[in-house]
Amino acid sequence: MKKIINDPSTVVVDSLRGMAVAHPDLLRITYDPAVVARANAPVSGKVGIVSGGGSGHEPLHGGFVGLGMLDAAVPGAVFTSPTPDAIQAAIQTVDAGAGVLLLVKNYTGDVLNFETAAELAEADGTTVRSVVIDDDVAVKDSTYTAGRRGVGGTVLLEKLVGAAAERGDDLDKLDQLAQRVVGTVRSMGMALAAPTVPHVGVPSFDLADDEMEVGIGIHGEPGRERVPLESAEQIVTRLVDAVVTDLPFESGDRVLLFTNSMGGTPLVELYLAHGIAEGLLASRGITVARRLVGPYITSLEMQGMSITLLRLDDELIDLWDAPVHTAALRWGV
Amino acid sequence: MKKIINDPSTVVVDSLRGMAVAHPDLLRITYDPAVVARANAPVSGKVGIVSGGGSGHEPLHGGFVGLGMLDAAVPGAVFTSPTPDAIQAAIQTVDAGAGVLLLVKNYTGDVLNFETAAELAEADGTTVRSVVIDDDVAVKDSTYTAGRRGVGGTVLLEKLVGAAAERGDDLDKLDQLAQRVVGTVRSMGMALAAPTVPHVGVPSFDLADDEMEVGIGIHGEPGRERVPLESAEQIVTRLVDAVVTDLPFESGDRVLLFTNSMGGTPLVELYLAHGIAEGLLASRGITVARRLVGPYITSLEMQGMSITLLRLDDELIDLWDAPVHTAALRWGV
Amino acid sequence: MGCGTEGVIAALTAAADVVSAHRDELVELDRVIGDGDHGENLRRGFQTFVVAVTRAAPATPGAVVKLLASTLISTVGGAAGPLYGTACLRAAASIGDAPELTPTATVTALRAALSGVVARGKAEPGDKTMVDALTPAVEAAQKALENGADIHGVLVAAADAADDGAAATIPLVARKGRASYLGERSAGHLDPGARSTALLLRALAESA
Amino acid sequence: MGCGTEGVIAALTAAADVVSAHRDELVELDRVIGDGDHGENLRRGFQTFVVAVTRAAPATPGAVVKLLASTLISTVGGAAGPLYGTACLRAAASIGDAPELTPTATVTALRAALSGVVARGKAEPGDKTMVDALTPAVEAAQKALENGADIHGVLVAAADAADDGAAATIPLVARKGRASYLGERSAGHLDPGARSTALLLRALAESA
Ligand SMILES: Nc1ncnc2c1ncn2[C@@H]1O[C@H](COP(=O)(O)OP(=O)(O)O)[C@@H](O)[C@H]1O
Ligand SMILES: Nc1ncnc2c1ncn2[C@@H]1O[C@H](COP(=O)(O)OP(=O)(O)O)[C@@H](O)[C@H]1O
Ligand SMILES: [Mg+2]
Ligand SMILES: [Mg+2]
Ligand SMILES: [Mg+2]
Ligand SMILES: [Mg+2]
Repeated sequence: MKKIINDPSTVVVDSLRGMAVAHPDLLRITYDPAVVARANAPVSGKVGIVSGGGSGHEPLHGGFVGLGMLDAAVPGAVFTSPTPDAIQAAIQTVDAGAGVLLLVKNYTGDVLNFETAAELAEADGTTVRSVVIDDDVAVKDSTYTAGRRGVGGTVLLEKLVGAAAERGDDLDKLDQLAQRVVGTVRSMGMALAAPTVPHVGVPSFDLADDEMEVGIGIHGEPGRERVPLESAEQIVTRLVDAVVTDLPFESGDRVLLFTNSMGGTPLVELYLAHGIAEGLLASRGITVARRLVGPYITSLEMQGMSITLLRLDDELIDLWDAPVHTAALRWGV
Repeated sequence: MKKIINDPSTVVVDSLRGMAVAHPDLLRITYDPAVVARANAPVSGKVGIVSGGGSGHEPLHGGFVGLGMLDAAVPGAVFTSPTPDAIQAAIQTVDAGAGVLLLVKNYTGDVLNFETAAELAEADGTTVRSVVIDDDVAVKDSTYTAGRRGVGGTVLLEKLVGAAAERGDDLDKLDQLAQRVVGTVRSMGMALAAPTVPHVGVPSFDLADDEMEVGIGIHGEPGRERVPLESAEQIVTRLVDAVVTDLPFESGDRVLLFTNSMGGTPLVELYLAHGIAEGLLASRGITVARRLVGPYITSLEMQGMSITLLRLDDELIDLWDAPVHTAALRWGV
Repeated sequence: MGCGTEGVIAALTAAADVVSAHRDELVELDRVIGDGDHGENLRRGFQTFVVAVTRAAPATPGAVVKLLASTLISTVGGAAGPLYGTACLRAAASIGDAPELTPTATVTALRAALSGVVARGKAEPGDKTMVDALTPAVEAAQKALENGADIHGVLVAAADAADDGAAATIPLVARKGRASYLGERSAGHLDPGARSTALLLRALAESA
Repeated sequence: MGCGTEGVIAALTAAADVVSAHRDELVELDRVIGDGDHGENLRRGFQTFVVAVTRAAPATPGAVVKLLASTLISTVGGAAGPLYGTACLRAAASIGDAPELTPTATVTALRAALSGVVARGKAEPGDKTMVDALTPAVEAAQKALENGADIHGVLVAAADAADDGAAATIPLVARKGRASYLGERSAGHLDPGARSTALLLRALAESA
């Protein structure tokens, strides 16, 4: 295993310490329990927005803490959802009396731990709501299964809900907005090479030089299928078709196109893929009104990409364009 | 070779097309010759700032085109400096009559091609100045050799000179500022794994699982030495010591610390390394007044990192904090 | 002949050792159809418990199990943390503040643990989860009890049934947990949580 | 017996074919002590020339070489582009608008090419660059000329000397170009630019 680390068992805390000194004006970070909070939390009168999950997806979630996005992020161990006490600590840190909204990616561990934390916080008298995001179309949904995973759509959800909270929306409105976003965002990912989890030491899956994984998640779990390596044109077409036909997105729709790197895929390839995706959407009569291109929700150093589409309306566009100041996303301020 | 591309011979143009659709309001991109220009170039009354070099270092240079940074970037083939005609086209595109400053990384190919382009442009009546940056302390400098490479310092140079040009400094002042920055910035890099150049198809160098390259450049050339794999603490200490003792940076100095990923090293490792670097500088009495952490000057998907230090004064801090709006760096606007 | 506080602490400490000894095996099982953290997370949780129990020195078997529950919930994370945590919470509640565990109380505690896992995780037998090890374990323990077995006998029956139940997850296509994302590709692999459940019951049986 | 416009075009077209044939070899040499683009860049430049020369149909040997110069400068990039480009520019200037290349004019053109490379790159013999192939080539061509050789003889002498000069770069530690960044590690490898120079001269000799 080749990584710039000291000890696999302290990677998350060691990394958080670096993040804390890198963004002293922006973040206030505690380590036991691990919570990345806005330096000025709690923001009086404002609903607190909290998300979190296993580490290894940076900049998600800690990189999205700040004005116009999250009030706090709760980083678990690598690929391990955080524990209820840490989540509860985050809730307390951001609670300004207006309630707290939890944005939870749909994984059994995340759902159960956030659920427990919410119960504990409610018992302490904090009003808590939870919205679960499950935008991964690679996983067939069903009430009998764990359901779809929360992936790329999470980044957009955090930005949009964060902006609405910043403008003063109350907990009910934010809860409704979050559910509306979840209902209109879809994603699909693929990988060329597996990541290596520090405490595991070997790649999460083994892939031949002429193979790729399609329908991959962000935890190094294998995808839905393993197929022969394809050209960028073929890869992006696979992803866009799967995403578009699922919601479905239709001719005339205005969308936000998020072309995401899983970590190890460099910008030169990502822009290339993004261009192909815009062409495919144009040919379907879908208007790309906003874009995000870069490594925003990753799986350690995994080589691969994902495509996320969000159907936009005027309100969502305003919320997307609203000022944001976080370590990973910043504009308008 | 595993990459999300269509054809190794068209990677650069294919990627530029994606960049163009991703940033329609920000950039105006031509393909033959390849030039990435500010959408509103030339900016009347303003000195044009142009940089460029081989592709494969994204977001450098095209990702730094925009308000408060570059007016144009000239992307060559992967790891190949652009040709004089492309550079000349960029100069013409940004020339508003106030002259054009070329920021050139110190590689034989870049220096020769920019030199020729400058001659051609001067012949066309454009006033052109060139400043060569050579901040890589891994390479021993000497008048008998090609000299030091231009690496991480280039990003900081482009931001600072771009900000000064935006505030209206004339060509002479910008030339002097650029030389001052070059004189006070130093960098050193290392790699855990080699990148693969698309038209080559195999890794640029072969490294055992327990080895790393120290004193690496950004073109996949091997480093100064190959040593056994080390801990983050040891790696960062190597880099910081080499950089600090070279200038040298001394107790009492205020610096900008730029912790850069070579592309394949994820943020979780990069922040970890950044934290170590800040600790080492603090113990030397050096004050980190500004920071930049992320993949800003890369070598395709190479796993590795570099440390860049710039000695700051009040003017440089103002220029660093000045608004910037590019694809890769944005704040204050 | 029942089992007092000391005995319960000894049994759970033995279980902690077994988890550490099988940490890599559980990581590897989870790497193949999950995300590779099951062994590391359980190891961290049980080792924290070993330290905590000596410091807190709980007075009753129920208090010991309750301490294990809160420790697992606050240190394991992932899916297994809340699931095993809730299981222990329910088990502790069923034990109450009795000074000793009887064979009957042991079976009741196992049943309570299963109800906790199902209440949290909503998994049914055949979903390829720890439920596939715990469900047959509870039934076997009940049968053993009816045949007059002592605590050791009850737990051995549970452990044997859990081993079979875990092995039976291999051909299954996962419907719950991370392995469910693999669809058909999850078949042919042993479920890590079912394996850890079997390992834990075996450790308890051997030290009872 | 000299060499006219047709002959020069034929010779340079043959050189273009040789570059394409050795593209991978040059890429590999440059991968080891450089950045792996030398073969690809030269191939691109010479292939563009082959197309351009048929379209432009230059009238004199000098015009042909001048077209090669501008094509290399505008399509090769890197260090080799300006270096080979300037070499050809100087060679073209020395040839002027003579209708035919004589043996003497050929040697003068080679000398001019060398002066162009040195003027741009400031490399000295022993720096492990194309200069280490071109310098002995010019000297050998001069000697051959003095011994009454024709163009073919002059170029064969140059190519032979360039081969030796290129081979002699292997033990050298690079002081110029990208290989210089490797310091001592650059020793033990053939310099790609010296190799391409030797290949080009051999191609010219064989078609002269
Ligand atoms: N809904 C559920 N009900 C019961 N057990 C479950 C459920 N989901 C997952 N599990 C169990 O948890 C195990 C995985 O635990 P762990 O790796 O710690 O969680 P995570 O998947 O969050 O990494 C699975 O092998 C399975 O036995
Ligand atoms: N200063 C110089 N003078 C003469 N030749 C040089 C000089 N620098 C480099 N070269 C030649 O250029 C060759 C490399 O060419 P190329 O790979 O195209 O350039 P780059 O290093 O920019 O990728 C080297 O092998 C060397 O022979
Ligand atoms: Mg997990
Ligand atoms: Mg090059
Ligand atoms: Mg797991
Ligand atoms: Mg080269």
